Amino acid sequence: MTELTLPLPVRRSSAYYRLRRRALRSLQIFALFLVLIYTLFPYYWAFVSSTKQGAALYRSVLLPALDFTYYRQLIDNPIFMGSLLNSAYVAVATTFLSLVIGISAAYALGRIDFPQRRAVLMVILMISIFPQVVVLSGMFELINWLGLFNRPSALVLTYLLSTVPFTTWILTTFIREFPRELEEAAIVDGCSHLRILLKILLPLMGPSLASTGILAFILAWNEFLFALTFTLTDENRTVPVAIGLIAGTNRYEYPFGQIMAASVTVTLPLIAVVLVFQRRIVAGLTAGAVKG
Amino acid sequence: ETISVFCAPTEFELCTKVADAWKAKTGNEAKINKMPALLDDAIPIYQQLLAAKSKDIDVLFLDVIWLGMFKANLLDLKSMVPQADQDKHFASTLNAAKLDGNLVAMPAYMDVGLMFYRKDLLEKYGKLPPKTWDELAATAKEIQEKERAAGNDKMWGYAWQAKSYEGLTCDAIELIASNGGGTIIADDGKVTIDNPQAAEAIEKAKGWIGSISPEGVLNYDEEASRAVFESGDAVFHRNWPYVWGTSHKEGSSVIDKVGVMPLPVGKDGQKSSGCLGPMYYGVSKYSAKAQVAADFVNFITGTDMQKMRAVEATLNPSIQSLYSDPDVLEKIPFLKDNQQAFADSAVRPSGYTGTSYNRVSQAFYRSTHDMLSGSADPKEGFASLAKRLEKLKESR
Amino acid sequence: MSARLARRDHRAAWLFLLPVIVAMLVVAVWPLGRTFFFAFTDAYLDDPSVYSMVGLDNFIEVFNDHSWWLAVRNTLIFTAISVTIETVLGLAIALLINEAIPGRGLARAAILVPWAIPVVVATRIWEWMLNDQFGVINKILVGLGVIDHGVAWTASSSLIMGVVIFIDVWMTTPFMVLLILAGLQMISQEIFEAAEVDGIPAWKRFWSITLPMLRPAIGVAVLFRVLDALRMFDLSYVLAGSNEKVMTVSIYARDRLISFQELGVGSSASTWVFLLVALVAIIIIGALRLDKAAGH
Amino acid sequence: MASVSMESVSKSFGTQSVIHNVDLKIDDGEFIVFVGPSGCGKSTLLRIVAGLISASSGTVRIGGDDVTDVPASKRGVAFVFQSYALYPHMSVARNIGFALETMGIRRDAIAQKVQSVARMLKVDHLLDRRPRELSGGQRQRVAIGRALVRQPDIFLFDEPLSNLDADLRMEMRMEIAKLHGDLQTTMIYVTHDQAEAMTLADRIVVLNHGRIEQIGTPSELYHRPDNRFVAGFIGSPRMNFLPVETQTGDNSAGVIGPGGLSLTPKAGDGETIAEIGVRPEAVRIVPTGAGRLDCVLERVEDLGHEHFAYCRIAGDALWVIRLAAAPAAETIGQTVALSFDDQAVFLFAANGRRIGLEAEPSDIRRAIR
Amino acid sequence: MASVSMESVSKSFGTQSVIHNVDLKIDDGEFIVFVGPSGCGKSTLLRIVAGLISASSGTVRIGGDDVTDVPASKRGVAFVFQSYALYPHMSVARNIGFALETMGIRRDAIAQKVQSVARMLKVDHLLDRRPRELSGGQRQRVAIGRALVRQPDIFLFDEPLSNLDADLRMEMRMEIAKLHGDLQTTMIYVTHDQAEAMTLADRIVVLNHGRIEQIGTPSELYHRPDNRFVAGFIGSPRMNFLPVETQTGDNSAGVIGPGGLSLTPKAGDGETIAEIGVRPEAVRIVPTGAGRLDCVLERVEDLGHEHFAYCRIAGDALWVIRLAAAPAAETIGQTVALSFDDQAVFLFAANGRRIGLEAEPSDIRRAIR
Ligand SMILES: Nc1ncnc2c1ncn2[C@@H]1O[C@H](COP(=O)(O)OP(=O)(O)OP(=O)(O)O)[C@@H](O)[C@H]1O
Ligand SMILES: Nc1ncnc2c1ncn2[C@@H]1O[C@H](COP(=O)(O)OP(=O)(O)OP(=O)(O)O)[C@@H](O)[C@H]1O
Ligand SMILES: [Mg+2]
Ligand SMILES: [Mg+2]
Repeated sequence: MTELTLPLPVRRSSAYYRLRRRALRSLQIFALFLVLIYTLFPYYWAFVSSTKQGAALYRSVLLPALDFTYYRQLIDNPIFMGSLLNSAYVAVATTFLSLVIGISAAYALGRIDFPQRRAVLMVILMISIFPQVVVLSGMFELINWLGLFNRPSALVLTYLLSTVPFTTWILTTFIREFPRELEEAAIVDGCSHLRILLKILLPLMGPSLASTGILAFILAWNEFLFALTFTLTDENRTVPVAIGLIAGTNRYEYPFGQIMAASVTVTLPLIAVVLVFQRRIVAGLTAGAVKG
Repeated sequence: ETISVFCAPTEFELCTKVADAWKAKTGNEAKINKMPALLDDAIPIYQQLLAAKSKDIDVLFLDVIWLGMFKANLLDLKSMVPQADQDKHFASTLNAAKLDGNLVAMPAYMDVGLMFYRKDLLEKYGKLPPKTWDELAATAKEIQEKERAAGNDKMWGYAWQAKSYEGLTCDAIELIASNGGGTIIADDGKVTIDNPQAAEAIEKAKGWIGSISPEGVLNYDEEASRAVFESGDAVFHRNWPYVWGTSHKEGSSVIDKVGVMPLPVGKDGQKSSGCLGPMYYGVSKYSAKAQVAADFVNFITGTDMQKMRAVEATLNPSIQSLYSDPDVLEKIPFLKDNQQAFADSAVRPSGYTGTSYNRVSQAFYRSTHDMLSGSADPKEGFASLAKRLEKLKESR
Repeated sequence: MSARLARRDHRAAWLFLLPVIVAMLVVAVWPLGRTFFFAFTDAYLDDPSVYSMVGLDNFIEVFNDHSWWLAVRNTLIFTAISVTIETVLGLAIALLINEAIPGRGLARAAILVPWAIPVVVATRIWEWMLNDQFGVINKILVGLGVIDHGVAWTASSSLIMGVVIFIDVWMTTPFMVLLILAGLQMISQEIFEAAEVDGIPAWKRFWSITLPMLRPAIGVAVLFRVLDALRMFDLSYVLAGSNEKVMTVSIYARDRLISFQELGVGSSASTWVFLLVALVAIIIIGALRLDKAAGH
Repeated sequence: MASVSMESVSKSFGTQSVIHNVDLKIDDGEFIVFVGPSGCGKSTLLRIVAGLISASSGTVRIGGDDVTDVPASKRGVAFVFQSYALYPHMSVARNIGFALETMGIRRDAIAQKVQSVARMLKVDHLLDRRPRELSGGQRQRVAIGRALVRQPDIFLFDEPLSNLDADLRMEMRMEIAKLHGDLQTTMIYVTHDQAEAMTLADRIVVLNHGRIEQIGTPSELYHRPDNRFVAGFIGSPRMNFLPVETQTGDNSAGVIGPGGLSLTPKAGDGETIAEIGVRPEAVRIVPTGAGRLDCVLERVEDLGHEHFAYCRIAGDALWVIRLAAAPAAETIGQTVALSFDDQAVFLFAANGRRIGLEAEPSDIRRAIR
Repeated sequence: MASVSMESVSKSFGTQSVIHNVDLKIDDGEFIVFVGPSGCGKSTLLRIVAGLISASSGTVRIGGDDVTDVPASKRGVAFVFQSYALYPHMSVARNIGFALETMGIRRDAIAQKVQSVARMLKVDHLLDRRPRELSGGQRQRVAIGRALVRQPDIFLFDEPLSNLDADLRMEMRMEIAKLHGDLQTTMIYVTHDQAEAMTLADRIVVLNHGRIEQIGTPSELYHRPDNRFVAGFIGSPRMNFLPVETQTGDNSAGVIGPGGLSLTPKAGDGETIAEIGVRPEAVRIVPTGAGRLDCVLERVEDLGHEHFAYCRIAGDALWVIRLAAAPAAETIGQTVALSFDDQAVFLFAANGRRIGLEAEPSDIRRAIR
C-alpha cells in the first residue's frame, strides 16, 4: 500500500446528525407540499370557479361558494349525459382495440426473431410523430368512404392513429423484458404462438396493459379535433366537444362557470382512474418505455 | 319532409322554437344540429361536408365573413325567396350576401359594435356621452383618475378588444373607418389601408393602452373585456349588443348603471362606424330538398321569427320595420336611439376578398396588434401591409 | 439452419403484425398519402376536386414565407425552453417523490392530475388564473407584495411566450416525472448505497451517479416530449389565437389549410412540419441510440 | 480500525419485526462472519452497522463512539455488495478512485493509489474497462478494491462471493483471508457458504429469526453447538438427527430410539433427551448386529474423493454417512448396522437446547476424527 | 423413452460460433450430464435437443427419427429450467396440468393425473397455491411435476437445482436420482455442481468452448481424464498442477520441476511431458527431505470434518492438500515436503493431452484411495 494519507473524515456527534436528518426531512415535506399546491391548485381553482355565479367569479375568494347550480344543470342535461356515454364508448373501444392490435404486434416484434423487426418498429415510431392536422382531410375522406361519418365509431377508428403506435411500442419493450423461459416452457408444453400469447403472456401483462391502456384512454377521452370534425349531431358527440358546445346566450359570451363545472366533471373519472392505477402506471412504464 | 339545419349552440332553443313553428305552419320538420361554440371551428366541418357534397345537411348558419368562402357551395336564393321578403331587410345587410350576382344567404339578425358606458359615473362627474374618440379618451382619463383617487384603484377608463384575433379586425376597422380611413380594401378591390387617417387612428389607440386601458387589452377578447366592465372596473366599454343583456343580469355589478351609444367618430362630422356582424342562413347546393330548405330559410329570417328572437334573446333584427316595433323596443330600448349605428356600420371587406378574407383579416389584425403593442410603427406597418395585400390579391 | 422452422416463425410474425399493418395503412398511410399528394397541387379546400399539379411551388412558397420562419423560430424556442424546464423540474420532482417521505403516495397520484385534464380546459383555467384584472395569480402576488399591480401576463408580447411555456410545463411535467421516476426505480438501490457508504457527498452522488444512470430514461422522455412540443397546437391556439409571437408550425399549417382554405399550400406546410419533426426525431434517436434499443 | 458494538439493537419494517434485541461486541481487528438461514436478518444487521438502515431501537457504536444516527457516509466503513454494485458508467479506475475524488486529493495521487490497489488485486490491466466488460471474479476484485482504497475502519461484506464459480470462490476466499491477515482491519462478513464461514471467521455469529443463536469460533460451533439449530446448521452434509425416548432407569437415564437404538449417555442432569445427533463423518457402516442401530442402505454416491452413503432408519429418518471408500456393492438395498462412538453423540432437549453443555466431553473432538 | 443423437451439430448466433460440430449418441434410458465452464454452450446444446433453438447445421435425432425441423412442442421432450419458469398466474395444479390442457384432455382426467404426480412429488397439499407462495424446493418439485405429467420421452434439465440451498440441493438431487431409477427415461442434465454431476450421471459430457472434451462415466473422468482440461475441471478442489521439464535420459525420460521435483514416469512413449497433476487427496505432508518436492505451507483451513492445506511451491504454484487432520500448528509458514505415489501422478503434454492414456495404469485408482 502506498503511504498516501487520506484526510480524516470529520464526524460529528450522533445528535448533530439526528437533528440534520430531521431538518432535511422537514424540508422535503415542505417541498412536497409546494409540489402538491403547484399541481393541484389549478384544478381546485377550476372547481372553485365552477361554484361561483356572476360577478362572484371576479372576486378572488379562495374558498368555493358551494353553489352547485352548474352541476345540477349538467346532470339535468340529457345531451351532456349522452356525450358522457359516447365518450365512454369511444374511449373504451379505442383502448380495447389498440391494446388488441398493439399486443398482437408487440408479440411479433418482441418475441419472434425476424429480419425486418427493427424496420417495422421504426416505421411505427415514425407514424406516431405525425401532427394530427396533417391527416385531417385524408381522414375525412376515409370516414366518408367507410360510411362512418357522424358515428362515434369513426372516432374509434381515427384515434387508432395516435394510440396504436405507442401501445405497440410500450408493449413491445415490455414483452421483451419478459423471462424468455416462461415462453419456452409453454412451447415445450405444446403451445402455439397464439396460445402462449393468450394463456401465458396476457394474464401476466396486467401492469403494462393497465398503464398503456390508461394512456390510450386519456388520449381518446380528451381528444378534440377529430371528435369535432367527424361528428355532427349532439347525440353522437363526445365530452370535450360537448364542453366546446357549451355556450352562453350569445356567440361572444363564454360561460366560464359552466365550462369549468363540465371540465371538473369530465376530468373526475380520469383522475379516479389515474389514482387507482397510479402504481401500475409507474410499474408498467418501468418495464416499458424507459427501457428503450 | 325533414331537413337538417345547423344552428349556433347559443341559439339552440330559439332554433327549436322556429322549427316547431315551422312544423305547425307547413308540416315539415327541421332537425337542429349544434355548431361548435367557437363558431370558427365550424368552418372545417362545413368545408368537409360541402367538399364531400354531403346530403346530410340542408341549411347552414353563416357568419358574414364566411359568405365569400362558401359562395361556390351555396344555393342562389334570389328566385327562391319572394322579392318582397328580401326587401324587408336592411339593404346593406342583404347586399353583403349578394356575391357574384347570387343571393347566397338571408340575414337572420345583426351585430354591430356599440359603446357601453357608465351612466352613473358620467353623471357623477357631470360629463356628457362623448362624440369623438378624443373626447372619450379625455373623459375616460378624468373619471379614471378621480375614481382612483377616491380609492377605487382598479378603475380603468376604457375596456376593449385587442387580442390578435378576428375581433381586433373589427375594433380596428371601427377606429379607422370612423376616422375616415376606409375599410382596408374598398368594394372595388382597391387596397385602401395605407392612408394617414388609418395610421392616426391606430396611433391614438396605442396611446390608450397603459393609460386608460389596461395592458391586458392586448390579449382581451369580448369576454375578458366585458368582465372588467361588468365588475364595475371600466367607464367605457366597446362590445356587441349582447352586453346589454348580460350587464343587467343578476351577478353584474353595473345593473341599471349602463348606457349605450353608437361608437364615437374621429372628428366631428364623420360617420360613426360600428363593425357590422350580421348572421345569415343559407342553403347547401347539394341539398336534396332545396325548395323546402329555402322555405325554411325564408321563414327563420322572416319578420315573425326575427321579432321572436329580438324579444327573447335581444338579437337585433335585420328587418327595418322591427326597429319601431313596441314589443321589441320594450325589450331593447336602445335600438331606437341606435338605429343609426346599424345603418352606418362598417362592413369588413369579406365580400370582395371571398375565400381570402381570413388571410386579409389575419394579416391586418396581426400588423395592427404589432402596432398597438409597440413593436411596429403604424405608418410603415400599413404601408407594408398594403403591399402584402396587393400581392395576395394577385395570388388568387 | 433448419430454415423451415425459422420460416414458420417469420410467417407467424407477419400474421401477428397483420392487424397493426392494416390499421396503419388505413388510418395513417392513406390519409398521409393524400396530404403528400395535395402538397403538389394548387387545390383549395372549398373544392378539392379542382386542381392542377404545380410541382414544388407550394413548398417553395412556404419556404419563402416570412411567417413560416417565424413559426419555426417560435416552435424551436418553445420546444427548447419548455422541454428543458420540464426535464429539470421533472427530475427534481421525481427525485423528491422517490424519497421515502410521508405523503409521497398522494404526491405521485396528484402529480398526474394536470395530465388528465384536457389541454383546452387546462389552458382556459390558466388563462383565467393569469387574467390581469381578476386572475388569482396576480391577486396572490399583489397580496405577497411581489408586484404592486396586476401584470398583464398574456398581453405583452414579451411575456406571452413565457406564459405558453409556463402552462405547457405545468401540463406536461407529470409525463416527465413519470418516466424519470420509472427510470429511477430501475436503478439498483445498491449502487446508491455503495456511493453513500463510500462517503460520497449527496451532490456528487447526484451528479456522478444518479444523472448518468438516468440518462437513458431521461433521453426517452425528452424524445417523446420534444416530438410532442414540436407539434404543439391547441395550447397556443386557445390562449392567443394566431398571435404571431406564439404561432407554432402546426398553427401555421392549420391556418393555411383551414382558415385560408389553401389545401395545396397547407398540405405542403404540413409536410414541412412532418419533415421538421422527423428530422429532429432522427437526430435524437441517433444521439440516444434508441434504434439499437429497438432492435435488440 | 475500530471495534464495533451493538446494544439491544432491534429493527422492524412496518409491523414486521426483523431483528430482536441483538447484543454483539466485535473487537478491533476481528473477522466476524454472520451465518443463518435465508431471511434471518443477516443483511439487515450488516446494513445497520453500515448505517444504510437505521435501527428502530438500540445503540450502535464504532470505535466506542455512538454512531446510531450518523449517516453511512460518515461512518468510515466500506461495504462490498453481493451484486458488487459497481458504477456501470465508470471505468474500473474511476470506480476504485471515486471515493477519493471528493476528498480533495490531487489527481495524480489518486491515480497512483488506484494503481497500487489495482496491482495488489491483480486488476491493474483492466483499469480502462467498464464493469460490464469484466468477468464475475474481476468485478468482485474491483468491488473489493473500491472498498480498500479508502482505508476504512471496518469492512463489511454481504455474500461477496456467492455469484462466483466454485473454483473462483475458493481462490477469492483465500485472498480475502490474506487481506485480513495483511490489514488486520475489523471485518464483518455475511455468507451462506459453510466453507467460507468455517475458514475465514475468527468468530461466527449464527442468526435465526433475527436472534443470535450462538457466537463462537468455527471450531466451537462445530464441536460444541449450543443447540440443535446450530448443530444442524454448521457442517455439510448436516448432522444426522434421530428422535429418541428417554427411559428413566435406576440412576442414569437410558435412551432408546428407532432402528433398535439404545444409549446410556453420560450427562443428562435429569433433563429429558428428545433427540440425538451424529455427524456424517462419525458414523461407520458395520455388519448387522455389530452396530448401534440398523438401517437400510438406500444409495451410495461416489464423489471421486469420498462417498456418501444414505441409510434409512425404520423407514423414516435418512442418515448420511461420509465414507472414504465405497461400501461393498452388494450391501446396497440391504439392511446394515451403523456404529459410532459415545463421545460423538450430541444430545438435545425437546426445546432444542443441547444437553451436557456444562460437562463438555473434551474428547468429542478426537472421537470424530 | 428414446435415444438421442446429434450428428455434427453446430450453432452460431450471428457471427459468434457457439457449438462446433458436436457428435453425441445418448442411449435410451441413459442419464447424461453436461458440465463445462460458464458460457461453453451447455444450455445451447440442451436447447437444440429441445428444439427451442434450431441448430445452424447438423442433424438431431430422437428415437432414431430426424427431428431437426420438428418444433419443440412435437418432440416429446420435457424441459426443467433453472428459474423453474412456473407460470406465475396459475395455481400449482394448473401449472402441472397445463400441457395436458393444451392436448385437449378431459378435465377430470387431467385432475386425476395431476393429483397422482403431485402426490409422487409430495406437493399434493400445495395444489391450490400460486408459485410465489412456494419455497424454492417446492417450486422445483412443481417444475419437475410439470415435466413429469406429460410422460415425455426425454427429460431435459438446465441447472435445475442451482437456486437452492446446499441442504435442499442434496435432497432434491437424491429425488431426481430416484426419479430416474423409477422411470428409466432418458435424461439430459446440465449442471455446474461437481457433486450433482458425479452422483447423478451415467455418463458425463465435458464441454469446453462449444466442443466436447470427453465423454465418460464419472469414475472414468475422475480417474482417467483424457486431457488437462477435464482433469482440472472434474474434482473439487481441483487437481494440483505443476509445469515440468522433461530430461531425456538413456532409455526413459526423467522429469524435473520446481521445488526439487524429480520423477521417472513409466509411460511416455517419447512424448514430452510439460505438466504433471496430482489430486489434493493423493498428497501427503511429510517432514522435509522425506517427500518428492518442497513447499511452504501457507495456510490451513479447518472445515470441521476435513482440512485443506495450501502449500506454495517455489514461490509460484499453490497446491491444495486435503487432510483428515490438521498438520502440526508449528509447521504453518514453514517449508514442508509433499509426497505422493507414482501412480497418482497424471502427465500432460504441452497441448494438454494426457500422456500414457493407452497404457493406463490400472492401479491409479487404488493409489489415491
Ligand atoms: N426493506 C425491507 N422492507 C421490509 N422487509 C424487509 C426489508 N428488508 C428486509 N426485510 C425482511 O427482513 C427479513 C430479513 O431480511 P435480510 O435481508 O436481512 O435477510 P438475510 O438474512 O440477509 O437473507 P438472505 O440470506 O436471503 O440474504 C426478511 O424477512 C425480509 O423479508
Ligand atoms: N441468444 C443468444 N444470442 C447470442 N449469443 C448467445 C445467445 N445465447 C447464448 N449465447 C452465447 O452462447 C454462448 C453459450 O451460451 P450458453 O448459455 O449455452 O452457455 P452455458 O454453458 O449454458 O453457460 P452457463 O453455465 O453460464 O449457463 C455464450 O457465449 C453466450 O454468450
Ligand atoms: Mg442478505
Ligand atoms: Mg446455461
